[in-house]
Amino acid sequence: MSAFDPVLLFFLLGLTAGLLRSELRLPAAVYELVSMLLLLSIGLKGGVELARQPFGALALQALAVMAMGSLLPLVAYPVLRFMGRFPRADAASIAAHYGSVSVATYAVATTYFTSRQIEFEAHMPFLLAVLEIPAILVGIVLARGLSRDIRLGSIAHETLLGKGIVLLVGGLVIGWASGTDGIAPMKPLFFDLFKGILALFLLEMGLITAAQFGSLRRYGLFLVLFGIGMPLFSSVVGIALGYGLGLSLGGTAMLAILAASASYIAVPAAMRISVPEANPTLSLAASLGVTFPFNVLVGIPLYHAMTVKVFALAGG
Amino acid sequence: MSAFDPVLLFFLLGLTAGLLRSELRLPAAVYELVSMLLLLSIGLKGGVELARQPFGALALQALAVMAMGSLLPLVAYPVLRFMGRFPRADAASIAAHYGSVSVATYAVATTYFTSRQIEFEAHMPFLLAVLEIPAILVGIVLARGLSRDIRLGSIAHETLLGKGIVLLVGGLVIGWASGTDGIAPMKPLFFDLFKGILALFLLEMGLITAAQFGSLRRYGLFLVLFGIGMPLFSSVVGIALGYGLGLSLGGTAMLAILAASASYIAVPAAMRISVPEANPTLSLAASLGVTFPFNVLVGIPLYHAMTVKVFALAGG
Amino acid sequence: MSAFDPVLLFFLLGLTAGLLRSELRLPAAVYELVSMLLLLSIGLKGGVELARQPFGALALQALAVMAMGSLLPLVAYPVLRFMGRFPRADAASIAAHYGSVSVATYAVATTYFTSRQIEFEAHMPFLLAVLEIPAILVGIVLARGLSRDIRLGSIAHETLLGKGIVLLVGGLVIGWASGTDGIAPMKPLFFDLFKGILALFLLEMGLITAAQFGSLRRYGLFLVLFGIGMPLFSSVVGIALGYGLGLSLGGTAMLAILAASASYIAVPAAMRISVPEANPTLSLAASLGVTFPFNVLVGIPLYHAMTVKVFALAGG
Amino acid sequence: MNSSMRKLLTVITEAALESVLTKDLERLGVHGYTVTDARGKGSRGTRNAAWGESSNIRVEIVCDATVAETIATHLQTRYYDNYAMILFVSDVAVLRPGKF
Amino acid sequence: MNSSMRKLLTVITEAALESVLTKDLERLGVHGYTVTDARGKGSRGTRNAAWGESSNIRVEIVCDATVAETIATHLQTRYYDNYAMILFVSDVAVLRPGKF
Amino acid sequence: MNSSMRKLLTVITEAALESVLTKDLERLGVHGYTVTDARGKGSRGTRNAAWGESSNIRVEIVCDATVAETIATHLQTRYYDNYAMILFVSDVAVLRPGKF
Ligand SMILES: Nc1ncnc2c1ncn2[C@@H]1O[C@H](COP(=O)(O)O)[C@@H](O)[C@H]1O
Ligand SMILES: Nc1ncnc2c1ncn2[C@@H]1O[C@H](COP(=O)(O)O)[C@@H](O)[C@H]1O
Ligand SMILES: Nc1ncnc2c1ncn2[C@@H]1O[C@H](COP(=O)(O)O)[C@@H](O)[C@H]1O
Ligand code: NA
Ligand code: NA
Ligand code: NA
Repeated sequence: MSAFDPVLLFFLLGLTAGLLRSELRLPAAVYELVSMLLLLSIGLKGGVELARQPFGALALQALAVMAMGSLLPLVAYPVLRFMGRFPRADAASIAAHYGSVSVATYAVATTYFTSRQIEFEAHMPFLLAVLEIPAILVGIVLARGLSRDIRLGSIAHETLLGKGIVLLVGGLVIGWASGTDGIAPMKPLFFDLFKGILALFLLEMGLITAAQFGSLRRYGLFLVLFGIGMPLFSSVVGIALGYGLGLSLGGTAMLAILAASASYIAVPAAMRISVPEANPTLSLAASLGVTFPFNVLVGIPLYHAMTVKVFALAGG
Repeated sequence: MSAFDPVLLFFLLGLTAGLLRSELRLPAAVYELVSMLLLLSIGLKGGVELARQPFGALALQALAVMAMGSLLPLVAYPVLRFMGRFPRADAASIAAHYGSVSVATYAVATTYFTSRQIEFEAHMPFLLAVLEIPAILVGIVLARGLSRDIRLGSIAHETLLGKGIVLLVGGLVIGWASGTDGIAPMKPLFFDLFKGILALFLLEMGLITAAQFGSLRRYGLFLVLFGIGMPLFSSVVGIALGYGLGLSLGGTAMLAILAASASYIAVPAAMRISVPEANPTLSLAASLGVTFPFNVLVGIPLYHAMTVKVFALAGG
Repeated sequence: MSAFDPVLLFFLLGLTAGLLRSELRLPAAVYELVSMLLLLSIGLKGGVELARQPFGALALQALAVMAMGSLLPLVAYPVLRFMGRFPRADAASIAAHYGSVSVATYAVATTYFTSRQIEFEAHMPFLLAVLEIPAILVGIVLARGLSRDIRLGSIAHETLLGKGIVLLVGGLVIGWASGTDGIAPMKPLFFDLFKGILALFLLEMGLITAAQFGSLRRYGLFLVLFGIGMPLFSSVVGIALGYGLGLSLGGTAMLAILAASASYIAVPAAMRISVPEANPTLSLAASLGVTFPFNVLVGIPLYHAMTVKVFALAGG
Repeated sequence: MNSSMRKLLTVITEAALESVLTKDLERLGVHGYTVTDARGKGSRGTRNAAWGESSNIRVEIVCDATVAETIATHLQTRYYDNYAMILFVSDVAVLRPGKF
Repeated sequence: MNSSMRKLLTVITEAALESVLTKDLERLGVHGYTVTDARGKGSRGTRNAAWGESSNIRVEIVCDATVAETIATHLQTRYYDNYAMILFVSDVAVLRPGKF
Repeated sequence: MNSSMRKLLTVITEAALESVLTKDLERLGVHGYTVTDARGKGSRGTRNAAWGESSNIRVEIVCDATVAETIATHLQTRYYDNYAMILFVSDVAVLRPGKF
């Protein structure tokens, strides 16, 4: 058996095919179907769990996680602006990407944890959803400043109705309302096929990642360093928060992974409209070209190992 | 567990997303794939059963059901024309929609019945197929009159070769020819995934339904009343016929549901070509905007309850 | 249970619908998804096996099979050129189609063998991949001659990066690297759904085949005779080679089927670019309009029976 | 390049009309046509292609002025009242005028 | 056919702009528009539609010269600097000029 | 708006040609192009896009008259005899002529 989980081999297959300029590609409609299925199954799985959680604990975790999502961009911004010498809009936009999350990274993490029987709070998808938005608003404020009227309300509204959130939250609600038995008849599509669907998705992710390397070469070393350094920092924040919230070891590692992951769907879409002067290829080169591969290939095991260390030290 | 079957929650999710103007939508290709899978699995399931049925009984049921499909539009037409004051073409077109059937409604009904262990004649899909066409021809005659040559033959031919019928009938034939064992290896795709696929389909149905509400507001109250009143009436006819044909309680309730359901695929397509002066948004507003949600949310349990009553009274 | 395997009934359904000019068709995106899934599952299945094979044996088989793939077009060409009176480019292009392979035919064969518990070397997909390319190069040389520089290298490169090869070989490598246990979690998508997916694929193949009949009528009898005669000849070569390589009875029959099958994806694409003056409708009419249906409906059982005979004679 | 002028007739209408429309075109003697899928908005409301019923097609025909006129008149009399449809004509230069 | 001349304004830009763009168009008083999906290459690099982010749309508006000018100016001032976008205008003959 | 005239060259051909064609275009010095998927019918029969082999693409290039001519000649000599292909040219007004 290979060093990598097979789904990662699909990512590498896509990456290789892309770099070799193969004509392989998933039709847009298939890519959408596959991401819809991933979002729904993640949501449903998490929703079933939600019912079992005390509301108080959930609210507290949600608030804490939102705070983290707003804080991380505030850390990333100055680094990008002053060390990276990026224009204000670009720095703000990239920062927003790193404050938000990547569902694909979470999906890979779940298969990593499951195959190693690492337990984690099953309502994580709820925190995943909660973590998606705040960074976007912070990013816009960083770009525009609070002074000028920027209708954060309508932007939040726009973003909340984005495809990704609707499916993730919709899945959470349906899972929560239906419970395990209610969901059972849909298990074959949403749960049994999960890993195969994820493999297809990662195949396309590999192709998309390969397409980013060109721009990476153009924008140079700093972006690469940032794309690796930032998630490392975020993962530490995530571990601290998870530990502080009293999450399990697995839950803490998972929160570290969420913190370390960078958005490439919700945030780019929002930034394109709200901060148009930001160059979208920059943020995607960093988040898709560097951080995503780093996280799925190296980060996930690493953040987990770090968490184990922390719990060991703390434990005794 | 929630009041609604989870698949209906997907419908409500789509409906909500649509009303909130979310950008969520199934790619056209995915919508087609999903409907193809539903039609094929319904057909296959029914076909396997057909082999077991005596030809005589089937022929009788088919004829009776065709008669019902031709009669219902004749009832709907005057109501629409004289009470609703609709132009002739519109009245005829809407009437045709209500004489035909909705496969999606049938699919929801099967999950409702299955989850409650309500038995019904497994060859129902055969009657479903039979019920699809007659109303179309009646509708065209109502709009054009018999006088003028309207090549009903070629129209029937056209309609019989429509995507929906070909897949449904094709599934019936393949199921009939292959039998349970022959179909077995295809079970994972066509049967195990059924409920998940139906959930995706209903998600899109919700979005489409939401899009109808606008036109509903325009065309006003009568259409809403008709969209609820007509299925109620049809369900009674369906129960009477089912009982008359000596179907089981479940089969009778299912026939009532078929009678009450209104087409939104085969009929609109046929009407658009054969009765072009009929306004398609009218019929879709009624059949998708009112009748479909009413049937899946309220009608199915209601018609079943009515059937139970009838069988109780008749029984004793 | 019917004379035909149910998946073939889907082919016949598509064929009938196509000949009756039904509007039924798989959306292009769905057709692509379905073929991707077939290629990946065939590759994965074969790859898992590869690990178990001694490299030496594999290399030998690969070379022998490549030789066959290069030889068959050399036999087909003169027949087409001098008996069929086809222009040089057309003769070369058609010949190339018959030297290469059809994945769909292989997929149907596996279901045929499996349902009859006929064992065959599980690394066949490896030979399938190996067999795809050589005929293309031979065909180009036949059309252009070796004299003029035709950059066979870049052509091979182009072809090796074609969608089909990348997915098939990618699947092989991933399967080889992951092993049975590694693949297991993806089994529901790639293996359990296989036969259902194949059914959808054959439905579309039926529609495409029907579309070829028109051109067949135009190009007349010779193409039909060639489309049946050539695979018969190739199957004999395949049996001889399989027997010579010491493959099992099933493996030998499978090699005969590969030899007899004609490409309709990799080769047409390559020829269109490298031998543009060849009329693509000719080759597709033969390979899709005649040989594919002949092979899946008649050839597979026939070639298997022939192999049984040979093994019986040889055996005793 | 020795080019000569032709008309490019563009028709945007309901996808449901594709088969009848192309049959008409062939009857009216065009040498070819091109169809692309589209969505849009007009006097008959939004047609967002969310599903078959509500999607548009965009049909282009390169032909000479007379054929263009015949087609335009035919479509106008036959479909304009009952279907979502617009058409417009522009001048294009083509090579191998024989083809059109 | 008694036709009269209008302008056909074609805009090719990022798919991400579709909803805002069509809102703008309606505000600027067009009677309709048609959208098709596209991919392409320009000064902002290749947009191969491999996924949402990188796909284009092709928007056509038939309108009179004044509206065409208003739209062109609006798009140029509002979007040209920050978005992949080109636009071009041609003359077309339409029937029922009232529609446009 | 201060606009200036350019040529809009539209090529409709087999999807199989997309990559070679766009390579050619870049070599011939165009600043950009737009591709949409299409189906249709012509002298080489119906291409209904039922599957890859039989689908068309519609390529648009906005450029000056000279480049348009170069491309047209190149395509005609290189592809016309062996591929399903038509092309036509029309006049368009563009803003920021520098782009094209
Ligand atoms: N002014 C316009 N410019 C471009 N396309 C239009 C225009 N008006 C209508 N269309 C297209 O033509 C279709 C039918 O138009 P209508 O019959 O006005 O609803 C619409 O769905 C649009 O796609
Ligand atoms: N010269 C051109 N001809 C045709 N389409 C073009 C041209 N230049 C740009 N485009 C299209 O317009 C989009 C945006 O252009 P740009 O802003 O230059 O990147 C490109 O992705 C192409 O689809
Ligand atoms: N007169 C025409 N008008 C519009 N499109 C055409 C015309 N002729 C051919 N085409 C398109 O160009 C493609 C190739 O044409 P041909 O080489 O004539 O087969 C066809 O498949 C059509 O999509
Ligand atoms: Na993050
Ligand atoms: Na009905
Ligand atoms: Na062969």
